[in-house]
Amino acid sequence: MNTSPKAPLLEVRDLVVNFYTRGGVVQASRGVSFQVDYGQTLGIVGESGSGKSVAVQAVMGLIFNPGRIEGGDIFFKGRSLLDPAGKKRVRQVRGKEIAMIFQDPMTSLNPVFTIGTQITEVLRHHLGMTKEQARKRAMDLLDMVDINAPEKRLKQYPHEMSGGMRQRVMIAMALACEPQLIIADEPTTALDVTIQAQILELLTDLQQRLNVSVILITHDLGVVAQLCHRVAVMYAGRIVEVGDADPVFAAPVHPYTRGLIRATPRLDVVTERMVSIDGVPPDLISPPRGCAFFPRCDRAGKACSRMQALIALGDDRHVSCWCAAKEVTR
Amino acid sequence: MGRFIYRRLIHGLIVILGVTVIVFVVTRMVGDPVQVMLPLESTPEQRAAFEKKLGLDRPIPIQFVEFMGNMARLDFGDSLWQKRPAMEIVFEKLPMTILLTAVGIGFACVLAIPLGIIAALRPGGVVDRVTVFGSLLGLSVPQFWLGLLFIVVFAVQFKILPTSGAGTPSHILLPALTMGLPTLARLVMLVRSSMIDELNRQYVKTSFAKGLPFVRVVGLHALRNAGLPIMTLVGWEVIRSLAGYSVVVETVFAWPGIGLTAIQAIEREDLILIQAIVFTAAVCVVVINIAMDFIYKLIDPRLKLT
Amino acid sequence: QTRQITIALGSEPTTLDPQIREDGGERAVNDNIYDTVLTRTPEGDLIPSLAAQMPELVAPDTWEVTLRPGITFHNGEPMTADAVVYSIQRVIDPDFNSEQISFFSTIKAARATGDLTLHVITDGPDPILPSRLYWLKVVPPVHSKDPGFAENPVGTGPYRFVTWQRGQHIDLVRNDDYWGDAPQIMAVRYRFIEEPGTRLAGLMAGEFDLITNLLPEFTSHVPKSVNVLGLEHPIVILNADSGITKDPQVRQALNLAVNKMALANGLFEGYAQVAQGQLLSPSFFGYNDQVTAYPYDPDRAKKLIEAAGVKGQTIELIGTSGRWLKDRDLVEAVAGYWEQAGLKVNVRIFEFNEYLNRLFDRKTRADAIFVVSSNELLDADKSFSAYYKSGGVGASNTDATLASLIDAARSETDEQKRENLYHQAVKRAYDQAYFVWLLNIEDIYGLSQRLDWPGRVDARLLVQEMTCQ
Amino acid sequence: MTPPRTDTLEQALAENRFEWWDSICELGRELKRDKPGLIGVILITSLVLMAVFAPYIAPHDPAAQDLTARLAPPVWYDKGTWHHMLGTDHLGRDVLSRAIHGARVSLWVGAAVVLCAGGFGVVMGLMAGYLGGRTDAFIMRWIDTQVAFPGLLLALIILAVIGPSLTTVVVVLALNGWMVYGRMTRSAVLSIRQSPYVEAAEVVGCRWPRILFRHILPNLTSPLLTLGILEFARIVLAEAALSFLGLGIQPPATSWGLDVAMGKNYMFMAWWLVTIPGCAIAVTVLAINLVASWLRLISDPQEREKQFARHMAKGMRKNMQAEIDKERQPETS
Amino acid sequence: MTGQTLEGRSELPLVDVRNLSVLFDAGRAGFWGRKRLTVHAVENVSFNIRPGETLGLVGESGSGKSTTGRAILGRVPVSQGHIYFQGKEITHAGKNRVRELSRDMQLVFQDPYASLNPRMKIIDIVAEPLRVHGMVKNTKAVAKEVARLLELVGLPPDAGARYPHAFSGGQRQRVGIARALALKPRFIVADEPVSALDVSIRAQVVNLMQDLQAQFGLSYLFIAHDLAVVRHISHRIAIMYAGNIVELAERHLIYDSPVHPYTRALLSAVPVPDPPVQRARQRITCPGEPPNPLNPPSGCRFQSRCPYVTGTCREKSPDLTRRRPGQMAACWNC
Ligand SMILES: Nc1ncnc2c1ncn2[C@@H]1O[C@H](COP(=O)(O)OP(=O)(O)OP(=O)(O)O)[C@@H](O)[C@H]1O
Ligand SMILES: Nc1ncnc2c1ncn2[C@@H]1O[C@H](COP(=O)(O)OP(=O)(O)OP(=O)(O)O)[C@@H](O)[C@H]1O
Ligand SMILES: [Mg+2]
Ligand SMILES: [Mg+2]
Repeated sequence: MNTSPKAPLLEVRDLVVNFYTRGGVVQASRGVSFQVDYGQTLGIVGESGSGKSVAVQAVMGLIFNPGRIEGGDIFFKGRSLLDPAGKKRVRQVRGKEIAMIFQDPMTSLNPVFTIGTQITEVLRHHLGMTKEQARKRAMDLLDMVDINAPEKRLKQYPHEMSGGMRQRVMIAMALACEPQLIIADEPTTALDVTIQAQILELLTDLQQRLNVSVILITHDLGVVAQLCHRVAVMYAGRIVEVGDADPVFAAPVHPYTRGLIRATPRLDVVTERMVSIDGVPPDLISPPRGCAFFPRCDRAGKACSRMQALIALGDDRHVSCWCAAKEVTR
Repeated sequence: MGRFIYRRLIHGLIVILGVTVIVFVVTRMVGDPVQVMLPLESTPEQRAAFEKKLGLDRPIPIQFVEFMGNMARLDFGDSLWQKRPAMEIVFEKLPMTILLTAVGIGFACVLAIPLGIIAALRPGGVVDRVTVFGSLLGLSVPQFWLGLLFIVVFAVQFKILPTSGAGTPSHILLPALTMGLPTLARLVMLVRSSMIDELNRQYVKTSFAKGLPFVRVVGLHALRNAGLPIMTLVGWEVIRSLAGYSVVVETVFAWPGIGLTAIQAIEREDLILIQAIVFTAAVCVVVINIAMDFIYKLIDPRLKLT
Repeated sequence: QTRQITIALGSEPTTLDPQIREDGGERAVNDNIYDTVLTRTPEGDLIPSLAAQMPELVAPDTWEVTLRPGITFHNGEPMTADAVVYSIQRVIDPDFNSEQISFFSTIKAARATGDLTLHVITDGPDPILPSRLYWLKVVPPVHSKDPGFAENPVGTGPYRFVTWQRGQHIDLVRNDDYWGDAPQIMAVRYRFIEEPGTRLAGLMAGEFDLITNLLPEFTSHVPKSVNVLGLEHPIVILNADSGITKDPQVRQALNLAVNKMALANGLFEGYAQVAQGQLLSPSFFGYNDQVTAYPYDPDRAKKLIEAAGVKGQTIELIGTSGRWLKDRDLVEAVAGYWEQAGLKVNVRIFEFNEYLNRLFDRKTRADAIFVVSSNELLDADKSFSAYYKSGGVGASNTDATLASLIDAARSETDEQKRENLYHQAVKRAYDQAYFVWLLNIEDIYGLSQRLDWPGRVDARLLVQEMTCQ
Repeated sequence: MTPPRTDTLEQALAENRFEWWDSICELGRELKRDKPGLIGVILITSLVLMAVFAPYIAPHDPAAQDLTARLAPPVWYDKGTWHHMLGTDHLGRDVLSRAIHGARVSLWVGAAVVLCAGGFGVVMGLMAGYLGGRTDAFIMRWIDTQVAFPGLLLALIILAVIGPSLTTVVVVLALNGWMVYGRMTRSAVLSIRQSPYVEAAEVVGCRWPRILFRHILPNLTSPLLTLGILEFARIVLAEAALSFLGLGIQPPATSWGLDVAMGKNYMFMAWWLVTIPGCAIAVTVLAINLVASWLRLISDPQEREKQFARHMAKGMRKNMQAEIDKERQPETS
Repeated sequence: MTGQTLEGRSELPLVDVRNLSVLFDAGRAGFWGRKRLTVHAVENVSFNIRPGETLGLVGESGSGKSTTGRAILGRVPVSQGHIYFQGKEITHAGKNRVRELSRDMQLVFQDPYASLNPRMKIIDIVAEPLRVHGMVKNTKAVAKEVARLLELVGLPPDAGARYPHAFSGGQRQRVGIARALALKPRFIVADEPVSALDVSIRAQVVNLMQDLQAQFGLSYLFIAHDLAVVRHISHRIAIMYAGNIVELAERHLIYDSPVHPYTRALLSAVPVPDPPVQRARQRITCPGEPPNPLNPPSGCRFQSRCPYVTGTCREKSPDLTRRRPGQMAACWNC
């Protein structure tokens, strides 16, 4: 799959993550593969519960108790994070070379420590800065994410800030060690529209200025459209379509991608009735065999119920759909 | 803030007032202290004289007014039993109970926090199950029985610790252990469950994602957040033992604390001493409660004291 | 070894002023610090102590006491007639409000007649004044005015006070200047343990050398034990004025129905004697050895009950629990025997306060009240005027004859005559069966291996009589 | 996972009529997985049965004294007899029979106190939570004040004054313990009241009794049940402690605490006198606690998941893995 | 029906809200707690809804949308202003009146998970309004009526025998709608009914609501926090900001020619799912955050974030004034 001579920044290969719950084994990630190049922004979209967060948390080594990584491999700068030595590497890498921004800025910050403490502890731990150095740097960082009066802010507690502010603090914290990859898991979902716009603007700006790679997870195709070079669409623990953003949006191949794009309401085009994808996403405890989308798909054929395909369409674009394959080959 | 302090103080006063009124009413309902205090064969004249001396012959309302006045001056009068100021006795015994409580609960805290954390790290693991079962067992064993058991084993069988009384540091070991064990059990359970809660919080994931070392995440970030319920329980335990729950342990080990004195006073129907003890206990409870609120504030910046 | 012993007491003294309180803890300590004017041999005979000889009756209401010369208090104050007079005046002063007043209630005044002689003037003839003087601890006139006296006792006794750590212990050391025989034990520590079990544990753990009130069952488990016939007599007061117990036949039947021997041997494991139909021990003044216990004769009891026509009727028996050794058990056992004799027994165990209300209730006397009488004067007067004499706090009869016998004895100074009167009183009460006399309980002490002590009938813990290896 | 499809609602309802039985079976299955919980339930059941049928089970009258057979040791000692299997006490009463009858008092006091305190507390909590305003303020102040009382001391005094008996013990313990229920009920009512489904009921026009009893109370049952059971354990211990201090159950009634108190004087020669009732208390309380912690577990979904994960991780993982692998087969082919 | 303009219809409005203000007590502040805090949740809001019409109410979190809806339903005390329903004033309706009104006015909730009692079967949930209003006689009638309602919202009839946990979010939302419809109301407040749903099923609920409107002539107050969703269902749209309505207009006017700078910012904040278009879009970001509702600024509430702010804005708060037919806005500068 990996054709470029130079190893990509991050490569996830056939990642399998299962959660052992009372109801059964939740197959949250059923062979997810994607890669992110230096300086690139990858958007991962999909419905709730499709396994987006699980996939990136696996990268960060944040799959805890009921969950287990049970297959596949993750390479960061060409080196595995899952092999026996990987555990140690993960610990060195996370927070320093890979940073993460979570969805809910309300709960992602520790409520009993000041913003200052929470930013400086990263700097002091990873970069061994002194207290004073770390404080200076923290002020710079807050400045970078457009928080004014940083000196005052450092002494505040999370509950004294608004949601937007907190998300900015999270971003500042992520940028602290100048990471090469930032994983943003729905950074704007919990925010108001206008604040969301501000944060997206900030992210775009920072990404371009610092040339970091970003993985952006979202439900909202609009957000991907604004920010991402590449887009991966996830459904039921798998990536069903991946490719450069423009062609995917312009000509979605997988019926799910198409449905998703059509279901997303647009302000610039007047449509009479809203379009939805019928049915509900499958239960990941017992996902249907073959293509998981097949029960909701209007073009499903016999082959769909038997097996899954991953078909390369050129231009680094892949889709997992039999019908699409037929179309393409025709 | 000011409003908070002021309201807490008012509430504290109400509590103390309520307690004293109840105690007053209850102790005046006691059949007749005079009878118990004097020997069996004493004459009615002796009884009458004694009653007069205690002021028990006057109407209840007058007794009450006088009582409240004296209380405000911390003067409860002389203990009937010990024939010296009741407050003097209380001040003599209270430090012993405080000492016992401090050692007992201190020991419980020192053990409970690491135990609880270790159990919380792998909920359902062997360590966890052993800890939980141990705690349940600790909660189930009656203190008085445990105390007797300790005496039999450590003092009588092995003769390594004294059976009872106070004085040397070795005297405090068994009573403190008995006192601390149920507390330890409760604390372990609480530390465990609140640590499990905290470890599932999003900010713990954030902290791990920041690359912070495990010890820092668990021991600092999570523990500090779990601190509030833990503090609450510790406060409760202190309150409980000062509010009379030390009675059992003190009785078993003849520990000369306020609990033992209370039960002796009750047995001897020394109503003056009873009043003084209950009053002091109420004040302790109120003071600790207020102190706890301030400690909460220190731990959790989200709390506004209003 | 250091010859230092530890004694565990059931209760801590509330004061160490020897003249205020009437409590066992205080007495146990002060008996060793202070001397009394008279004392008793371990068998209970009165002998001089601070007095050089037995007091003499110089007038019907005046006793002369002559003291031993050359005795000083621990702080150097001389022990003279003035000190004794002072001590007497102190304890009988109504403002001083001593609880021991009942021991000295007949003393009107005291007067020094010389350096070492004094007169004690009583309120009418008082034959038992010597017994009363046995209770008089002599305090130092100067030091006792010190406000700290109650916490820093000074006496003439074989041991002097060292410290009192409230709630923990009291320490005494040997008084090397003691006027009498030098005690063998160098130092004593008193500890206060309310729980008998804990006390026993301490003895078994080797922490204590002497514990009081050892349960009979444990005599074989402690290193050593000592038992002496004590001062306590459990009895049942029968109401001779009303109810089914009005009939003397019934009262006798109730006596005959109880197997006292079984109680002594079963419940008390032999550490009690059957009371010989009187509220006195053999060592007490007034004991009538002509009177013996009603035998255990259930058949006769049954017949008497039937003859009286009260078979199947209900008798109320009142008792309390936890106040005296095995009080409840005794009540229930007695009730069991009475049931066997053909009565229905309504046992009512009251909490002590309520129990006292019933005991002292002069208007409606219950059929039967269980009580334990304790007589520290070792003289019939005390128990008789409380329980035998009509109108006494615990009396349930209106027997004028009996009352006049007791009154006569009270003011009879001739010992022989007085004893005679008591013998008559004992006999009369016995014939009328005003009580069910149960037992005379023995005091049992637990001793460590190294301690030796024969025990005393008056239950005093005199360390000077103990020896330690 | 999916129940059988039926055509009409009535049919579906009819088919689900016995679902309570299913849920009991489900509970049973849960219990089988949780060994400590199972042990607890079995112990409690047998204790309750023992208490109920005490007169038939106990070999002797617990109050029957036999002064000739005092302090007999249990059967495994040389001097022990089968007649008194666990020996006799200082009055020659049968220890086993007393222990069996003691269960009655302990469980009865526990149940009575929990019912009284729980009933009163829940009513107060419901009132405070639902009526709000002054009622709420008043009740909460009251609770705060009473919580700050040195409860045990007051209880001891009251007991000493009124005179201890079964009833006074129950009353005093209930008076001392209702606040927990009140507080919990109130806070639960407040939080459930805020919940959209209660608002929905209000919008739909339900009157408050209906909301209270149909919407709020059913959602309170499981936390209240757990609390009640935990309190039960506490009360059993408290009664024992009071009896031990001589302020609880009075003879001739029996209670484990009382037996320990009576037996402690004989601790060194007849260890069984304190040990058997002491163990009885410990076992009872332990059993109750085990049940409570199991209940808490099954009523807390998060905890429940964790528990399950452990279970899975132990053995079933391999099977599951095999299944998953099987499923993935066609893809690779 | 959709897309049809209702402008000019002379019908009596079904719901008429005039100068509505809702204030909440929010405790006290200051060292001695002397200062009482008041949340100005809704201030001086006026609008009306005609029969068969949907008014979309859009605004950021905390702008007072839910409070407005709840005020109409009589669930929060109104501080000022008047509310009329079918011409009758219901501003301070008593408890009984509110209960009666609940036959005509219903609420659909945002959170499909929390709004159904987990301990009740679907049939009991849906039948509850019928029962409390005594509209059904026996269990048979209940089953029949519930089956009808379930069918109406597109759920299988046997769904009634199950508990809420057996359903997905979208299905639960349908149950919620069925419950709201049980009493055959004329007006429904839908408080963000689709915000918690996934994009792929959002349309199902919106379409269902539209169909029901057509079928029964319902009126909706449809609350949402972004403009993309309301577009399809609303006839008119009101934009709320910090307790005020800043713009109220026919749907197409809002999207095609917005007047208020906040409306414009809101519009540009919603990204278009088309990369070239979105990248090329002229984006207006308004900096800063909404004012603190405890202590709103005097004058225009939007002043701190408005690019066109002038002195007047800081002094006086603008009223909603008519800008063109079917469009009103509250702004001094546009
Ligand atoms: N800790 C966990 N325990 C059990 N199941 C889990 C856990 N975490 C995730 N899952 C399951 O894994 C699946 C994928 O979850 P994930 O969080 O990756 O979804 P997502 O795509 O991020 O959804 P969302 O958009 O809602 O965040 C879900 O079905 C979820 O139930
Ligand atoms: N019961 C209440 N007591 C006090 N303040 C309240 C209450 N209800 C709402 N508020 C406050 O009123 C303001 C408006 O709340 P409202 O719920 O109407 O906003 P909203 O626009 O619906 O927001 P969201 O999009 O988050 O639902 C908020 O600041 C909120 O904090
Ligand atoms: Mg996610
Ligand atoms: Mg809202």
